[in-house]
Parts: sequence; C-alpha cells; structure tokens
Amino acid sequence: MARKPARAPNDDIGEDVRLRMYRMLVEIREAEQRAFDLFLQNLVKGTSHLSLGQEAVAVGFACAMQPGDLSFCTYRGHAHTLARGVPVEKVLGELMQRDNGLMRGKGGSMHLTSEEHGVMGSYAIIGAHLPIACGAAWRAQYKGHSDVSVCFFGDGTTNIGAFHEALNFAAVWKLPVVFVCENNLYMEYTPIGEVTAVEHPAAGRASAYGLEAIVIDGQDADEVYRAAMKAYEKARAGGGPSLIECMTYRYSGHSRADPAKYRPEGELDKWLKRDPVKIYRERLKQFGIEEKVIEKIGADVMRVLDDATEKCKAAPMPPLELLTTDVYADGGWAWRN
Amino acid sequence: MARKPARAPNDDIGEDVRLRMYRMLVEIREAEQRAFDLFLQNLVKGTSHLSLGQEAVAVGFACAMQPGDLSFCTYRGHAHTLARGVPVEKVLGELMQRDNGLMRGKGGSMHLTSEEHGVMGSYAIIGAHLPIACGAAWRAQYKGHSDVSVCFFGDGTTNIGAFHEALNFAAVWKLPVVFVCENNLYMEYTPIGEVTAVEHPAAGRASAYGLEAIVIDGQDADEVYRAAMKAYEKARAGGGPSLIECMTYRYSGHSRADPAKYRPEGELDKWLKRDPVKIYRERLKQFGIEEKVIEKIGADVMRVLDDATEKCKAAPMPPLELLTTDVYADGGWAWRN
Amino acid sequence: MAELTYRDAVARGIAQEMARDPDVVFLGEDVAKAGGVFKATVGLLEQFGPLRVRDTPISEQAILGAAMGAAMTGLKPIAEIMFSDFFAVCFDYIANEFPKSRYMSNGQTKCPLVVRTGNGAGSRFGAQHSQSVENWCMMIPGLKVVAPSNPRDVIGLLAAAVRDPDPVIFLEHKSLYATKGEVPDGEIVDTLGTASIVRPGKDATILALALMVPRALAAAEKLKAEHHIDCEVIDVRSLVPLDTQTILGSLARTHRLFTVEENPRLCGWGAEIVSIAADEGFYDLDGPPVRITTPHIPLPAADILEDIALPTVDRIADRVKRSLGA
Amino acid sequence: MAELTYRDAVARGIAQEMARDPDVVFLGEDVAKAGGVFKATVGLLEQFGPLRVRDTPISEQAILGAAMGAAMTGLKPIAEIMFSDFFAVCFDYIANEFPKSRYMSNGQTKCPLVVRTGNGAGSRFGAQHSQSVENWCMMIPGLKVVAPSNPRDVIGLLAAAVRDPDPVIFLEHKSLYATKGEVPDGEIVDTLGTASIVRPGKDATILALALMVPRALAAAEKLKAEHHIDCEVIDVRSLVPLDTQTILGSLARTHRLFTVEENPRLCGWGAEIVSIAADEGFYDLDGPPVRITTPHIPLPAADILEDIALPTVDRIADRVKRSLGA
Ligand SMILES: Cc1ncc(C[n+]2csc(CCOP(=O)(O)OP(=O)(O)O)c2C)c(N)n1
Ligand SMILES: Cc1ncc(C[n+]2csc(CCOP(=O)(O)OP(=O)(O)O)c2C)c(N)n1
Ligand SMILES: [Mg+2]
Ligand SMILES: [Mg+2]
Repeated sequence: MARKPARAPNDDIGEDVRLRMYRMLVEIREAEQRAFDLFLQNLVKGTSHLSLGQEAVAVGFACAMQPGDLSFCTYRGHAHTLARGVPVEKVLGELMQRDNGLMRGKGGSMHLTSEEHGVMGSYAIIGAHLPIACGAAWRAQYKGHSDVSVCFFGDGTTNIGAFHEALNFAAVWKLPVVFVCENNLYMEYTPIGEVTAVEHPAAGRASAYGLEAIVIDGQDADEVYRAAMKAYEKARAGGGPSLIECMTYRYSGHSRADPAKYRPEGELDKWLKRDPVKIYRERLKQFGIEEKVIEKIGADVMRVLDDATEKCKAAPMPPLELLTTDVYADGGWAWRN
Repeated sequence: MARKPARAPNDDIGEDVRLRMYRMLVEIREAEQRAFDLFLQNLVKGTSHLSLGQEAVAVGFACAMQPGDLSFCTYRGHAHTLARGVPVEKVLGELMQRDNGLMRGKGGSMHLTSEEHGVMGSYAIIGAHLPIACGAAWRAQYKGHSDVSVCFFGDGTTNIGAFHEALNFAAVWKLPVVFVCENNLYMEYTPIGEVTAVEHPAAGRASAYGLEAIVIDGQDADEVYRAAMKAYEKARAGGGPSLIECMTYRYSGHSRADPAKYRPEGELDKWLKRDPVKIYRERLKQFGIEEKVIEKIGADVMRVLDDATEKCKAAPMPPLELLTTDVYADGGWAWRN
Repeated sequence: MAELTYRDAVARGIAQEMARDPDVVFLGEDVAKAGGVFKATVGLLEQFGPLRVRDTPISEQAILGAAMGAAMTGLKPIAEIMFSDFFAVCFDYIANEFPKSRYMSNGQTKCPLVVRTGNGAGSRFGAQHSQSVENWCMMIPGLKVVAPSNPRDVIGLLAAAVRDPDPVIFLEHKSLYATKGEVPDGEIVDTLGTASIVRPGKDATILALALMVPRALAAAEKLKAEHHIDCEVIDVRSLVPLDTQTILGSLARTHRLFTVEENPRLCGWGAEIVSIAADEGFYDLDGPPVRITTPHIPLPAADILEDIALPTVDRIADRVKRSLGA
Repeated sequence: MAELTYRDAVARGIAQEMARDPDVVFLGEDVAKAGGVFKATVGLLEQFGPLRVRDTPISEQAILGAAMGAAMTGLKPIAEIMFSDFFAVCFDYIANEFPKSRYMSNGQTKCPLVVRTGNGAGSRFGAQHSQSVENWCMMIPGLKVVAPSNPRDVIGLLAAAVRDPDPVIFLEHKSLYATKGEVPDGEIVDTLGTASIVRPGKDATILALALMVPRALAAAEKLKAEHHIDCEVIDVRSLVPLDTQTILGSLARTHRLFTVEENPRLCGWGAEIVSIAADEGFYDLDGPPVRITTPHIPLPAADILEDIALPTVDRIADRVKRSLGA
C-alpha cells in the first residue's frame, strides 16, 4: 500500500483555516451541548433541534464562504448560524427567549436569522427555503454580485415538492446557489430509506436537473470544505447550481422531545467513532499543530460559552411591547386606520 | 435493407383492437374539430383545450385498459374521456354547458368526469391529480383489486412539486399507477425546453424515482398501446409504477384563446406529416383491412357526431336549482342549520 | 367511565373506527412506527398492521392527494398533517380538490375523508408551528370543519367525521393533548354540526372553540364570582356545519354576544358568526357584539409574548365586564 | 387623459415602475414572450429585456419563493400567479413566509414584493379557475391586499404596491380586463389603505370591491331611479390596510350598511367589515348590516349558473330595497 504523501500545514486549506474550522467545530459542539443542558434546567423553551454529530457540514461550508455569501438554514440551524460568526450569546439568548436573543425571542430556536452575518433566516416549513435561496441567487445574477447563496436542508426534505421546483428552477436559470443536503439517515423518526425511492435522496435526484451526483463524507470538515469551495467557484463563475449530499448523523433525537429509540442498536456507536470533532483534532495533530494550541482553543470556547450562558441567564425577558412590533416595515402592526 | 416481416392482422394487437383504436382516433379527431367549430359559432362557452394531433396517446392507453381501470385526466381531457367510451353527446353537451352534458354544465370543459366509464375526473390545477391517482392505486393495492390507475399530464407538469411528490410516493409504495406524460413540446406558450433542466421532462426524471426512462412515439397508436400494456401488466403484477413519456404535438393553440403564433415556422407542418389518424389508417391498410371498412367507420363516427351535435343544440340549459346541489353528499349545500 | 387524555382519545377514536370498518385507513408522517410526533397515534400500527397504518415521506401533497384518491374509490382515509400550519403546503387539496370535486362532477365524485392535524398555540414553537387555521378551512365551500375541546368530543366527533360522507377537517389543539376528561366506555359517536352549551347563563353569550373553551368557562366563573355576571358559554365544536340555531337561540335569551377566537383577527370564525348575529339577531342585541381574538399578528416564540397574544381568562373576563358596563 | 383598458393599465403600471427603478423585476408563467395569458403584460419583454422580464417553469412555489429571496436581498419583484386559484399550490409563501419573516426576525428581513394575479369569476372557467380569493389573503397577518376596480386604480395602486416595503397581493379581476376607463397622462401613484366614495348618498352605505363596484353603482342608480333610495357606494380598494374610517364615517351618515362580495360567503371581507361595524358602529346602525355575497358553493361552469351565483345588479338592488323596507 502506498504511503500517504506527507502534507504540509499549508496545503490547499492551510493552517489558519484549519484552526478556524476546529474552533468552530468545538464551539458548535459545546454550544449545542449547552443548549441541551439548559433545556434540562427548563431554561430553553419551545422546541430545539441540535446538530450534535453534524458539525462538520456547517463548519466546512461556512468556512469556505466569503463575507457576503448567504446562508439559508432550517430549524436545525444553530450550527449554521454559529458557523457564520454569530455570537453564541445571541443564539442561546434566543433559545432561552430572552431580550438579548438574536431576534429578542420573537422567532425562537427554529428561526435564527442574522442578516449582518449573512444568515438569511432559518425556515421551519420543510423545503420552503430552497426557492427562497434561488431568489437571492437570482438577485446576485441580475445585479452582477459575486456572492453565493447556500441552502442547507435534510434528507427528508428531498421528497417535498418545493425541492423539485427549486432545483429545476436553479438549473434552468443557472443560478449561483449551492444546495446542501445533510443526510443524517432520518427524517424525524422514520429512516429515509423507507420513504425514498432512491438510495441517495439528493444525489440520486441530481441528474433530474442536469446536475452532477455528489456524495461526500460529512464528518470530515476538510472534505466538506473542499466540496464547498468547488461548488462556490462554479457558482461564482456562472456555472450554475450544485447539489451536494453530505453523509452525516445526529447524535441526539430529532428534537428535544425525541429520545431516538427508533435507531438500531449500535448505529450511534458506529457513528461516534467517526466523530467530526475527534477527526479534526487528529487532523490538526497530523499537521503538526501542538496539543497546547488545541487545548487553548477548547478553553477559549468554553470561557466564551460560560460567559454567554451567564449573560443569558441574567438577561431580561423581552418587553411586552414587542408583541406587535415589526409586522410591517413601518415597525408596527396597523392593518387599519 | 431487410424487408419488414409480413404481419398478420392477428399479431399481438389484433384486428378487433385495431379497428376499435381507429374508430376512436377518428371519433376524437372529429369531436375536437366539432368542438372548435361550435366555439366559432359561440356555442361552446368558457375555455377548451383540444387534443388535435395527440389522439394516439389517449387511444392507445385507453384501448389497452380493462373495464375498471381508472383514468385521471387534465383540462385537456376530452380525448381521454371519449377514449373510455363516454358518449360524444355527453362531452359536447358539457362543453356547450347544457343540461345533457356529462356534469350538466357544472364542471365544464376542464373537468370532464364519468365515473361509470372509469374517468375519475379531469383536473385543472397542474399536477394535482398525480397524487390523487396514487390514492386510487393505493386503494387497489389495499383491497387486492386488479385495476390500474392511469394518470395523464403534460410536459409542463413535470416541473411542479406535486409531480415529484407523487412519483416518489408511488415508487416507495409500489403502487399500481401509470404516469403518462404527453410531451407536446409546450407548456402554455413557452417551449418546454426553455424551462426544464433536462431534455426529456419526464423520462429524464425517471431515475430519480428508481424508474426506467421510457420515451415513446406518441403518434403511433400501436406503439402507445404496447407501452401501455407492458406498464399495466407490471402494475397488476405488483411491480409498481411506470412513467411513460409520449412525444406528441398539438395542432391548435393551448386553449381556444391561443392562435399559437409562438411556434417556429414549419414545426406544425413537420408534425402533420406524422398525423396519428393518417398513420393508423395506413396501418390498417397495411394489415389488409379494406378501404370500405375504413370508410364506414369514418361515416359512422360522423353520423353519431352530427346527431349528438343536434341533440346538444336542442338541449335545454341546466335548471337554475343546480346552482346549489351536490356541494355535500346529502345533495345540498347547507353549511348551517 | 374512565379518565383519558385528549391525546389518548385521538388514538382511541381512530381505533374505534378502524376496528369497525376495514375501509378506514390511516397515513401520515411518522404516524405509524413512531406513533406520531404528539404521540397521539401510539399503538395503532401494532393493532391494525402496516397495511392500514402507514408512514409517508415528507410529502403533504402526496398525503392529501392519496387520501382523496383512496376516498374517491372506496376507502375512508384518515390523513394526518402534523401541524396545521403545513396546510399551506398542501392547500390545493384542501381548497380546490376535496371540496369541489363532488360539485364539479354533478355529484359523481365522493370524498369521505378526514384530515387530522395539530392546531393552535401554546408550545412556544413560533410563527410557523403555532397557528390556528380554522378560518383557512371554514372559508372554503364544501368542507366540514370540527375542533373538539375535550377527550369525549375528540372520540365522538372523530367518529362522526370518519363516518361522514364529506371531507372533514379535524383540528386537534396541541395545547389540549395533555388535558384530561371523563370518557364513557364503549362506542362514542357524536353529531357534526352541533354546538354545545357548556355553561348556561342569562347575561351574555360567549362562544368559544377548542382551547378557548376552558378559558371562556374560567372567565365565566370569574365574572360570576367577581361581578355577578352570569354568562352562557357555548362550545361551537363544529364550524361547518354551523349550529346557528343554538347560537342565535342563546343570543335571543342573553342579548349580548362575545366570541373568543384563537385564530388571528381578520376574517375569523368570529367575524362570520358576529355577522350572522348582526344580521339575523340584530333586534336581539342589546349592545355591540364583541370579538375577542388573538391580535392580527404572526405568533411570537417567547413564552412571555405568546402568553399575552392569545385571549386569556383575564382578557376575556375584562372585555365582557367592560362591555356590559359592570 | 386617455382611455385605456384595465388590461393595458396593468402593462402600463408595471412599465411605469420598471422604468423608474431598475430593481423592479417581473417573473411568471408565460408572462414574457407571450405577454401573459390575459395579454396584460404585452410589450414588457421588448421594453425591459429578458433579464428583467422572465418566463418561468410551471412552479408556483419557485416563482413566489424566488420573488421572496430576491426581495429579501434588494430587488423589488413583481410575481405573476396566472389565476388566483393557484395560490393554493404556493400558499406556504403567501401564508407562512412573506408575512412572517419580518416579524420572526425582529425586523431584520424585508420582503418588498408584489404578487399579481387574475382573480374572480365571469369567464365560465369553472370552480378551479374562477375563485375570488381576497379573503384567503386578508386573513393572513402581515400581508397587504389590494383589488382595483378600474384602469386608473390599476396603475396607481400597482405603483403604490411596488413602492411599498411590505408584501402586497394585487388582485386583478379577470372580468374587468376588457373594461375601459379614463386615465391621466404621466406618472400615477396612489395610496394603499384608502377607500374611495365613488357615489355619495345618504340612505345607505354599499361597500364593494373590484367587479362588484360597477354592479353596486348600477344598483345604486337603479335604487335611486326606481325607489328614490340614495345609496353611498364605496370602492373598498384596499382590504389591508383597511380604510375603516371612511367606512365607519359613511355608516355614521347613512345608518345602514351593505357589503357586496364576490368571495364565497363564509369568513369573507364582508364578515370582517360587518363585524367591525357591528362593534364600533353599533349605535349608528338603524337596521341589520347585510352581506350580499356569492353563495357558499364552488362555482359552476355553465354561464347560466355562473351568472346567478355572483351578486347581480338586481340582487343587490332588491336586497337593499327589502332591507330598507321600501
Ligand atoms: C412541510 C413540513 N412538513 C413536515 C414538517 C415536520 N418536520 C419537521 S423536521 C421534519 C423532518 C425533516 O427531516 P430532514 O429533512 O431529514 O431534516 P433533519 O431534521 O433530519 O435535519 C419534519 C417531518 C415540517 N416542518 N414542514
Ligand atoms: C398550478 C397551475 N399552474 C398553472 C396553470 C395554468 N396552466 C394551465 S395549462 C398550463 C400548461 C400546461 O402544460 P403541459 O403540462 O405541458 O400540458 P399541455 O397543456 O401542453 O397539455 C398552465 C401553465 C394551472 N392550471 N395550474
Ligand atoms: Mg434527516
Ligand atoms: Mg405540453
């Protein structure tokens, strides 16, 4: 067997990006875990959908983006939101429905939005945001902007009508949009294979839109990053949309209400062996990054997270006047005179 | 060049079926032409969508059906309705919005329905009937009935969400349903190629549902018939759905409002050379059917049609009480006490 | 008699009908193996098997379309749409197909199906998972629309819906799933189109639906205790058919009308009933008929905001009191 | 001043806005090369080119979703949905996305777009191509909803809609496309949320929208001529924002209220306005407020049946006359 070529830290990805990716992997991992803990303390209200185990997809795609690129997320959007640099306090604050939250508690866990970071919303109706991402990409095309719209969704989402309409529309108009399917093997509780006519719910449909079938390892942030770069370059060059299926796994249930008992014995363990944070920590070591640099990143993240958690706990609830603000662009809700 | 093998009238299709198919081709051709004439006389109200040029698709699929098989049609459904044996008077009466119409004028041209003939409705919202046909097929599967549900739609329909949902659903549940795409090259006025990511709007999507890509010549009733038989057999044997794309052409505009000026010079002429009625008349002759038998079929059809036309002209308008009947199953419309 | 949760009443109601009639089948997302995301259909797969209780892809149009095709050809499907907000992705079936096919076909096409769904607010799920969509359905000619407020009604109205020959939208309230109520043993079959006077009273009529029923009742008790105002509370139960007689009859006795609606304000069922009352009961009215509703806004996620969005016991009581000049 | 058809006013209105603002783009099925199935957008492709005037696949969700994404990021799209009945296949955007994104994001997300559509009956198209869906839109918090009755209003309200920072549903009436009206030269920009008193009168207020406006006017003339009843006719024009002041002001003068609605009866805009009037104008009302509507049925195709389904001049006049006891 041929030996792997020795890789320098400044390969196509490079040390800076790798350290950034690692930090983000850890931040998301810890923030999601924290969200779960806060839920157990009854401090996170409503529902929440964690990305534990799926971090590398969010991190790889986000770190390959340029400022100005746009993310369209789902209810499982904390990871994608954090990955664009939104402060963890803002995210936790929103989950805790506090006044310091990203949307001051008006949207909640499923609708994280931070336009200043390019997070153009998290959508809770399956499939709705795929056409919306097309529209943002259309604007870029029309105005000659160079940004790419990146749209994340799950395996289950490939079976809804809006998926089909968006993919065809994007392909026909050659829009600079990248569709990212996070195939975590399940819709809510039903295995995707039981409800889908093809093995790969996204890649198996690519040819229906004249697109290349792409399946990647979603647990390896480097592989994700490289696939993202390629798709973004194609989009910016006027080459039209891409559809990328990332194989991944969520460690916890679908939402906080779900103990995930429907999963076959041993499946979780198998995936835990390919944990994206672990893989990446090894990768850093492989590239000669020192243990103490790695440790420091972890410690930094925890400090920020602990601090954010305290701030959120101390933060007030949103003022009651917020109930009727921002229904319309004038800031109010008046539907009559 | 090898000579074509001499074919006996009793090949796989056989003389009886061929005569039936020819009669039906002529009946549809003449009835559609009559509908157009009546429209010019201001006797057909509302809109109407003719199948002139597309007759072989309707005829081939219908003649391959068994009694009890179910047809689900679109607004362009006169042909499919007639092909199941619905009397032409009923169809013209409905187009003329008379009391002798198939639905006594309540549905109109776009909604022809004759359950006793297996015509389970004509649907005017693009794509809506594909899932409905799945449901009828599900009933057959559940009850152990042997009927097949056959769902007709156009090329443009392949780009709407319901198409995708229905195809996946049918494939996953292995339903006895046959999806028939009549690719007449245009949606309303826009060429299908300008709005579709693949060359074959239906067949190019088949693999997305684990189905075979099937494209047939929709102008040759024999070829249609054979493709239909094969798909029905598969469905009845529990082999699941088929998706069949029939290449065809409509001679007139999309609807009565459309002069079809958007078509390139010469396109219509090219297709007129492969006219399904003409092709089939030649086919009959090739099988040794006598000219006078062929002529008699034509004459019979015209007699019935003329008679029907007169009856429709003489038929009364629907009584005004019909306005509020059959909203609910009790025959009335009471939404309150 | 046994105490049952509203949630368990759903499963019992479905089971009652499936056991009775083999043509009743049930489909939806995660409804079979998982027993539904609200756990309202637990045990049905085990009891009736995978041919009658089926998990579907995330394809709401396929779910409702398939239900319709099955209903047209002899089955009596129950389809679940997980959250009523998702009616928007399959609204063609609700607005254009189910309710029009019989009419357009001059009576040929039948459509005996039930669409069950989790409706309403209170779970801090935000604007796209908390809506009350009863008016989205009531406004469509050809549908029937039911919204039970208690476990007994869940079973009885569900049975009536399944046996009904028309398409019925069955709105279960998410915030009621955990509530309990007494339920008689044996088969329960109720009648669509009947409102029920859940508290007789003489000073004013308060109409409510689903989650608003317990709140209206509590408000009535409060008004009685604190202000000696004696309200009649009517659980509307069925928006279509609408039991106008019971409502107008009550108005004729009390002379004042209040509606307590969870759906947003504009064009709600309250507007419909108030308009009927203003027209047909005009001379019975001793004062303006008043709609107490959620304001006309999307719903916020934060608990503190969601709680003040919906009509509360205090708001209902206060509004009635002010109107009666007490 | 020039006489223009309602149809041509649509194209002129769009052209006016596209010429003014390069961020205004237009998409829909068959809208560009073919100029629209109602020929209401003829010439726009030629004038503004294929980057700004675009034909789409038959993908209503993609059309509205794309319009929203473009609107969020800086364009001002006009999207055509060919028939308003098709709102049902893309209702998620209308009900859940456009109107909620700004609220959920605490004001971050903007959605300045216009959805134009052919609404209403009269063409013998049957139940799935003839609906009046103004109430489907009015009931959704966060939308604005406009329905012009004449060519001048088409241009002015369309301009106002395009310039408005919120999502606006713009309902063009199919049966008005061929009608004509005087239109001033030059730019026309109207104001959303303003009703207009199209006929002053003192005996009763008649509210109407779109196709019902000319009918209400004709009924008023008939009532005047035949029964000396002098009706004020108000063209509501904008359902959201609603010009409640003009309506209540009129009621305060005439003391009687009639609404003439094309949408089916239940939960229509008439119910909303009657409820407002019954509440806030209760002591102004000298008799029951009356809704004159299409019955609560799907629409028939046959001309003879369709003609009696919608409120007619005679039915309006007759109903008003009977109510006023004349
Ligand atoms: C239209 C619609 N249908 C159903 C749901 C309920 N729902 C929320 S998440 C989910 C599963 C989605 O699965 P997938 O796309 O694989 O994403 P994942 O949750 O696995 O990330 C479902 C069915 C919804 N939100 N919207
Ligand atoms: C949901 C929906 N969108 C648009 C229309 C308007 N429309 C009617 S027919 C048609 C074209 C359909 O094209 P195709 O599927 O190719 O069928 P064809 O008419 O060519 O037979 C369109 C866009 C509709 N009826 N329903
Ligand atoms: Mg998944
Ligand atoms: Mg076509």
